[in-house]
Amino acid sequence: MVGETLRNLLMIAWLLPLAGFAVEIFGGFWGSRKSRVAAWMSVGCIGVGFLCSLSALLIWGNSNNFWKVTHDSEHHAEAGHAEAGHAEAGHAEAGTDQHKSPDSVASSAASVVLGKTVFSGTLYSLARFGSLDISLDYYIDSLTLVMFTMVTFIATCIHLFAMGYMSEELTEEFVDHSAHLSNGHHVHRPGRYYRFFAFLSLFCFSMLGLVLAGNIFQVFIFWELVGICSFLLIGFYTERKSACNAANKAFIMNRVGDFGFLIGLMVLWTFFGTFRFGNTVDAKGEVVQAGLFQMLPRDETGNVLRDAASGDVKLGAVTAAPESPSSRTIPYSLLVVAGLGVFAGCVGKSAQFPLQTWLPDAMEGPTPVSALVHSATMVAAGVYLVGRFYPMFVQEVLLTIAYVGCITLFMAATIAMVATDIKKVLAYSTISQLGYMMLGLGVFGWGAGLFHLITHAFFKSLMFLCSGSVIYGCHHEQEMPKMGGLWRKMPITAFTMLVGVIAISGLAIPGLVNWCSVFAFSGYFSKDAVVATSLAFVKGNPTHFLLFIVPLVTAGLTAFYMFRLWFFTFAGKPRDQHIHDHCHESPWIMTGPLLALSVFAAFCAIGGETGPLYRLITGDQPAHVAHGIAGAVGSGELTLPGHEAIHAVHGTAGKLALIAAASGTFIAWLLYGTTLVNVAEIKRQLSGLHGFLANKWHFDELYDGLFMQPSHVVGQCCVWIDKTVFDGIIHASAKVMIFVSKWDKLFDEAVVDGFVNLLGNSTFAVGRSLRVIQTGRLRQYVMFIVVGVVALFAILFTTFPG
Amino acid sequence: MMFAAQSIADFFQGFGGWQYVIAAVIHAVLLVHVFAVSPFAFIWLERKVSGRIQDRLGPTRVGGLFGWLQSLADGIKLVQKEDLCPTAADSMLFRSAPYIVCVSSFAAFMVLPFSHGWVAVAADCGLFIILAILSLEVFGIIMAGYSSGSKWSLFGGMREAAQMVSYEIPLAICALVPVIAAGSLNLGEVGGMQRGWFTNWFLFHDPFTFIAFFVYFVVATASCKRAPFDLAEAESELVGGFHTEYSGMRWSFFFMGEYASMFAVCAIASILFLGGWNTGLAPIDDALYAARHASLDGTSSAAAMGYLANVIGAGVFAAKASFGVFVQVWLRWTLPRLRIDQVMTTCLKYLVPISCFLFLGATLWPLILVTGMGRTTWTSPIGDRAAEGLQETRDGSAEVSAVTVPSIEIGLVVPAASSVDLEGVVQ
Amino acid sequence: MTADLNSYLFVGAVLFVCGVVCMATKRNGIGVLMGVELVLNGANVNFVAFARYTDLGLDGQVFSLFVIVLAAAEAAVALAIALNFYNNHLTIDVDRANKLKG
Amino acid sequence: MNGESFLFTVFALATCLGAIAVVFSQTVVRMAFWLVISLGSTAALFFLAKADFVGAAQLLIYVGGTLVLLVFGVMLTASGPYLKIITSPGEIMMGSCVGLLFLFVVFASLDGVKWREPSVAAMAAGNPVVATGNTLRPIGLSFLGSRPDQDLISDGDHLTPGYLLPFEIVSVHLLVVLIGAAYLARAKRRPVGSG
Repeated sequence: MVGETLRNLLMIAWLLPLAGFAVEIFGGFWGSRKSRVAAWMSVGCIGVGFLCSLSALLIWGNSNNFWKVTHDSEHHAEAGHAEAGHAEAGHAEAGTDQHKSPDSVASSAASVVLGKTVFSGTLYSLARFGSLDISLDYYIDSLTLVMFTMVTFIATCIHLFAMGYMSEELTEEFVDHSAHLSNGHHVHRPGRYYRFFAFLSLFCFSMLGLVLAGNIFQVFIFWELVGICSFLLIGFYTERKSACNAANKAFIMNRVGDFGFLIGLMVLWTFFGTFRFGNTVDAKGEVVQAGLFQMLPRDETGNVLRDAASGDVKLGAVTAAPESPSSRTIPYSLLVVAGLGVFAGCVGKSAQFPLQTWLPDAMEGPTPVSALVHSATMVAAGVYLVGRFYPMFVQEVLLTIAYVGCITLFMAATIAMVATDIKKVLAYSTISQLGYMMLGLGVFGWGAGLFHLITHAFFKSLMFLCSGSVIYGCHHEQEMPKMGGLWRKMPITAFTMLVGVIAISGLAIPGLVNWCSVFAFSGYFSKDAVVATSLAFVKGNPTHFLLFIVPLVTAGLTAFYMFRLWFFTFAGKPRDQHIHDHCHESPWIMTGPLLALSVFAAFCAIGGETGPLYRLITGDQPAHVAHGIAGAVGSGELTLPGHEAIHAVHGTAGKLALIAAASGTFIAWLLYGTTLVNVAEIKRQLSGLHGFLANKWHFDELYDGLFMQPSHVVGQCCVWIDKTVFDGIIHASAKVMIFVSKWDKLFDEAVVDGFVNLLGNSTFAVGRSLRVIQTGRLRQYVMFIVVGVVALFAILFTTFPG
Repeated sequence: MMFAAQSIADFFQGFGGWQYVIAAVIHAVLLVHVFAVSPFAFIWLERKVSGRIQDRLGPTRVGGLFGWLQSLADGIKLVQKEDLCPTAADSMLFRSAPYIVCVSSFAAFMVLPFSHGWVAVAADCGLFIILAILSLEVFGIIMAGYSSGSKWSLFGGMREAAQMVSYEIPLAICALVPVIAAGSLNLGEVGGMQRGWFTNWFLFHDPFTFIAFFVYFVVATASCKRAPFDLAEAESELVGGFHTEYSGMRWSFFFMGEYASMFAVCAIASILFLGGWNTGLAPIDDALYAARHASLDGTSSAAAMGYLANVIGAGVFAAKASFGVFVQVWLRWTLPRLRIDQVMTTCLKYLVPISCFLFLGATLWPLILVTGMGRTTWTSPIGDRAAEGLQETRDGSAEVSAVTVPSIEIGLVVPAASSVDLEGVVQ
Repeated sequence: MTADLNSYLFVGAVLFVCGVVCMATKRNGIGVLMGVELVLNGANVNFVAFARYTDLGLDGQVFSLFVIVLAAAEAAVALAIALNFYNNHLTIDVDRANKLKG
Repeated sequence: MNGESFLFTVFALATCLGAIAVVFSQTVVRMAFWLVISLGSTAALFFLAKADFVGAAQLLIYVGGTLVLLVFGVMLTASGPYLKIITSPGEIMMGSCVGLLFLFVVFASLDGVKWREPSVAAMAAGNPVVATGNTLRPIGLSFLGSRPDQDLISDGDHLTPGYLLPFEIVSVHLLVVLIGAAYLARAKRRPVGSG
């Protein structure tokens, strides 16, 4: 029952934006371009979706007695962990399908048990190719619900914000000052207000579909839909060449990742025979086909079961039928390939190294798009998928994820330090934070990574909206060096931006409130969790010490560039008097969402790892996460930390991170908040480094040299071959043909034409002679008939006498 | 009288010897003579009526009661006249045309029942035959008009052709309206069905037959080219129309034919609408009916009674038809002649649609009655009368249709040729 | 000459041949039409004779009825054609209708 | 020679002579006159052959309708009084010869027909329904779709279908012809001199 209710609520939340899109896309035909109907419709759809998601979350909590025990969270977190461990052995065959396992039910009477409340099933079967069932499934666990609520809430806020931000499009003739025609004039075009909201609705539909998806193929479909929406929205100002290029870049970069994703899908299909996450059950509740997550059983150390002789990984029972022994195996290397393939898709989508370059360029889209698509949701989809697909990852993959995240977070943070475009700073900050999430996931901090995903979504969307508000107020000026001192002009924006900056920097005041060890905004808790996990990981595997050092340092860098941004923009004296004079605070429809988001950015993670949000996220965490994975002794394999290991280093990591953040903040204040230090002088002294960073580590040039130039060379070669070899062959054959056809012509004219002419002439002659009897006289025709009949009879009589 | 003899149809069928031929010739001669004489009566009638209408005495000089010898004198004069044939005429056609007119008019009497069973040819499709034969008359007139070699005649002939071809349509349709009510084309049967009070006449059968009677009478007047539809003669415009060049007996043949066809159409009207030989008074009709039946017993007195009853019937019938002729005469001297375009307009734009409407109404009438009143007729059920009429026909006619039984279904007679398979067929 | 099947058929044959010859010799368009009518009547005589003198039943009579009806229709159309022809050529001589001469 | 044979002879001769006269008449109205004689005699032959409805239809439609129409057409298309469009005597001779040849062929084939022996007696008797004459009602029933003449003489319960559909088709056909003829014959003013 609960499963069906949740499914229906989430389906409403999921499909409403699609209905909205279907109506809104015709807004230009049905209504005036000055009408806000499309926007209100869009807001209504996603708002109702938020309400549905929220009520689904509440229902889920009620059904698990979640809300009653928040005051005693510590105990139950422990109980939940214990229970999860207990259920581990029965995980493979018991299934998680729409019913709690018996022991869970039994224990939930005594105390709350989390982790066994996954609902999955099939919505609609699209097609069946042999045993491959392409269908729309759903897979609802606590992570799904949290993601739904987060996405719909942020999307609602951003929709509202966008109603104000995009109001310039409410015109029959919009003048795009950034796009030029060949004659130097600005582009004039009809406003596209309705279209923007239609695209936003389509995007929400795609993102929610991705979160709800119950099989990896469906994930892929919505993954691509999200990519298309991103393409459409980045290229919203399609007349601007930069926007077009950015849209293309984002799309193509994602395709590179999706190529890996497809390889992963193929491997999975080949060896597992299903795409579904959850079990497939028939009408009687019998498991027909085990889901992906149930087919990879792990031993008590958390490692996958491996065949002793070949090293292949044993798969769990494919079906519940007893006669099919669980004898299927998959080579360990291919399991790694599958994991890396799926992760490759996530790299593209989440803009990880080395596919990170599209995201800064994607800032060409309108700022609400940047906020929604490129900070809070779409790029989070990669992280989400890594989290969702966690049971399928083995240690090598996780290590790759960790290193990729590590490289990304550091590189992006360094670029962010020198960027001057307010949106670019935020974009690199986003990449950096996504790196944190990946790192957290890679070092076995499943909860930590996803925790950071949620908190980051709130404060990064907040900051993007704030930057949007600034840009709107400053009439589309994005360069920070031209701003400054804006907090007087736009106090609400400045204040909410400060909340976001503090949140992302991870500043905290230790021991302020007694029931919580520190008072801090959300960013502190989540980043602390990531850093703590990495510390625990490094303790287990000292060779990978960089995985702790780099994020710690980058925590300081984060604080530095974020406060740099804030000081640059809002504090100090106005650098460009013209802009300062004309800027103004945004209307309520834009500041309202800012305030709402700032509350969540500040307090959503309250309580840290014992708070409600974290427990909600980890409610259905994969079973092997809690205890970590012990590598075989002396084998050089990774040892992944369990909850106890992480908990042990939590205090240390928190203090280190706080110190790093505080020092970063201090340096930022020193450089940009005061006039004590001449920033330009520092920049000049470090011009080499600064140039390197300002050019984004020369990645664009690198890719140009690595891929573009070779492509050009190959292309040149092809052209040469084409022109000389193929054209030569063709010309030669043409000459031969001409020669042959000359002889053919002679034959044609003499023989064929002669025959045809003879035939024609003889026919003509016969017709000419027969023409005589065609007198055109009716009476003679009658006579002919009579004579013919008589003749016929005469012949008959003579032939058959009697 | 000649009708007591066996019919010519009987003669056709028989294998007897020459006596039948002789009998046929005798009766044909009698028939022709009776109807050669009757036009004289009608001519006299016309003269007297026109005289009275024009407020004068009419013929009185020749003698006889009311001057009846006038017609005889006319006849003698015509016989005496020279039989002219214009040089411009096509003499063969010119000479033969009056015969066609005369023969076709008189041939119509062949299927006309004068009383119960007194009919020369008791054909099932009697009405059809009589209409067909009457339609031949026009050919003679066209012939006469064309062959006279005179433009007056040609115009008359062409007018007649156009008029007749047009008026035949409403004539046939109007005649079919009572036929729908009766369910038979056999004039003897139709007449027999109307026995009883005059409400049983088809004139009063339903509103459509009532209207149809008057439409029929108008159309019949036109089809006899009687005034006000006498465009073919139109003596004030075309001198004499188609008979301008004729004289003597050939001229009189045209008029004998005209009066004969007047009588024929009025006789059809009286059979179809006015009860035929039935008086319209139930006690008298029933008595006559009983007398006719009794004649089958074979005794001479009964046969004489039956014969007498038939004579009375024939008299009633002749009286009704003659009254119709009188009305036509009356109309001639009352109404002015129409123009040719008015004649055609009257027919094609008014009479044809009206008659089609009447036809449709007559077919729907039983349905209307059943749904509206819950009964099939508003007079006495026609099924019973149909049965009696058939019985009467069968008794009276020597020629008995071997396989004819009535079948009654919602007030309409469904005629059936097969008594054996009828049930299966109908169902 | 007794009235039996063959006698009727002979009469029909005479009518038919006369019709054909009429069609073949008459230059007047209306005359040609009359020839057609004769031909149709020859066929009708045969139909009726077969209905009477064989056990075929009513088929012959019904067919001859259809022939009569269709002949009337044909006459109406043919007459309309003849009138058109007359309007166009100021004569009814069918020999003038030789546009299809080869 | 009984009465029927006598009458048959008379009317058959009238029919044939009328038809021959049609062929050899020169003016079209005379042709029409002889045609009336011929067709009227044909109607009489129909009456003799117990087909009184067909005979009446022949009289009404052919003689009363079609021929009047034809004569009407003659009058409308006559460019002068007693219009004669003379056929050359050679053509007439040739037509007559060919016609005679044709007639001979038909007669020869008629003579050559060997009627099936068992059916000769049945032929003489004819169909019982038709032989009794007065075929109006059987014809009407056959237009409604049942065939009393066949059903009476057939063994068993086999029923023969009638002519309902052809009847309906013919009625529609007549309507079409009516419209078509009206369309064709409507007056079209011909430009003067373009003859």
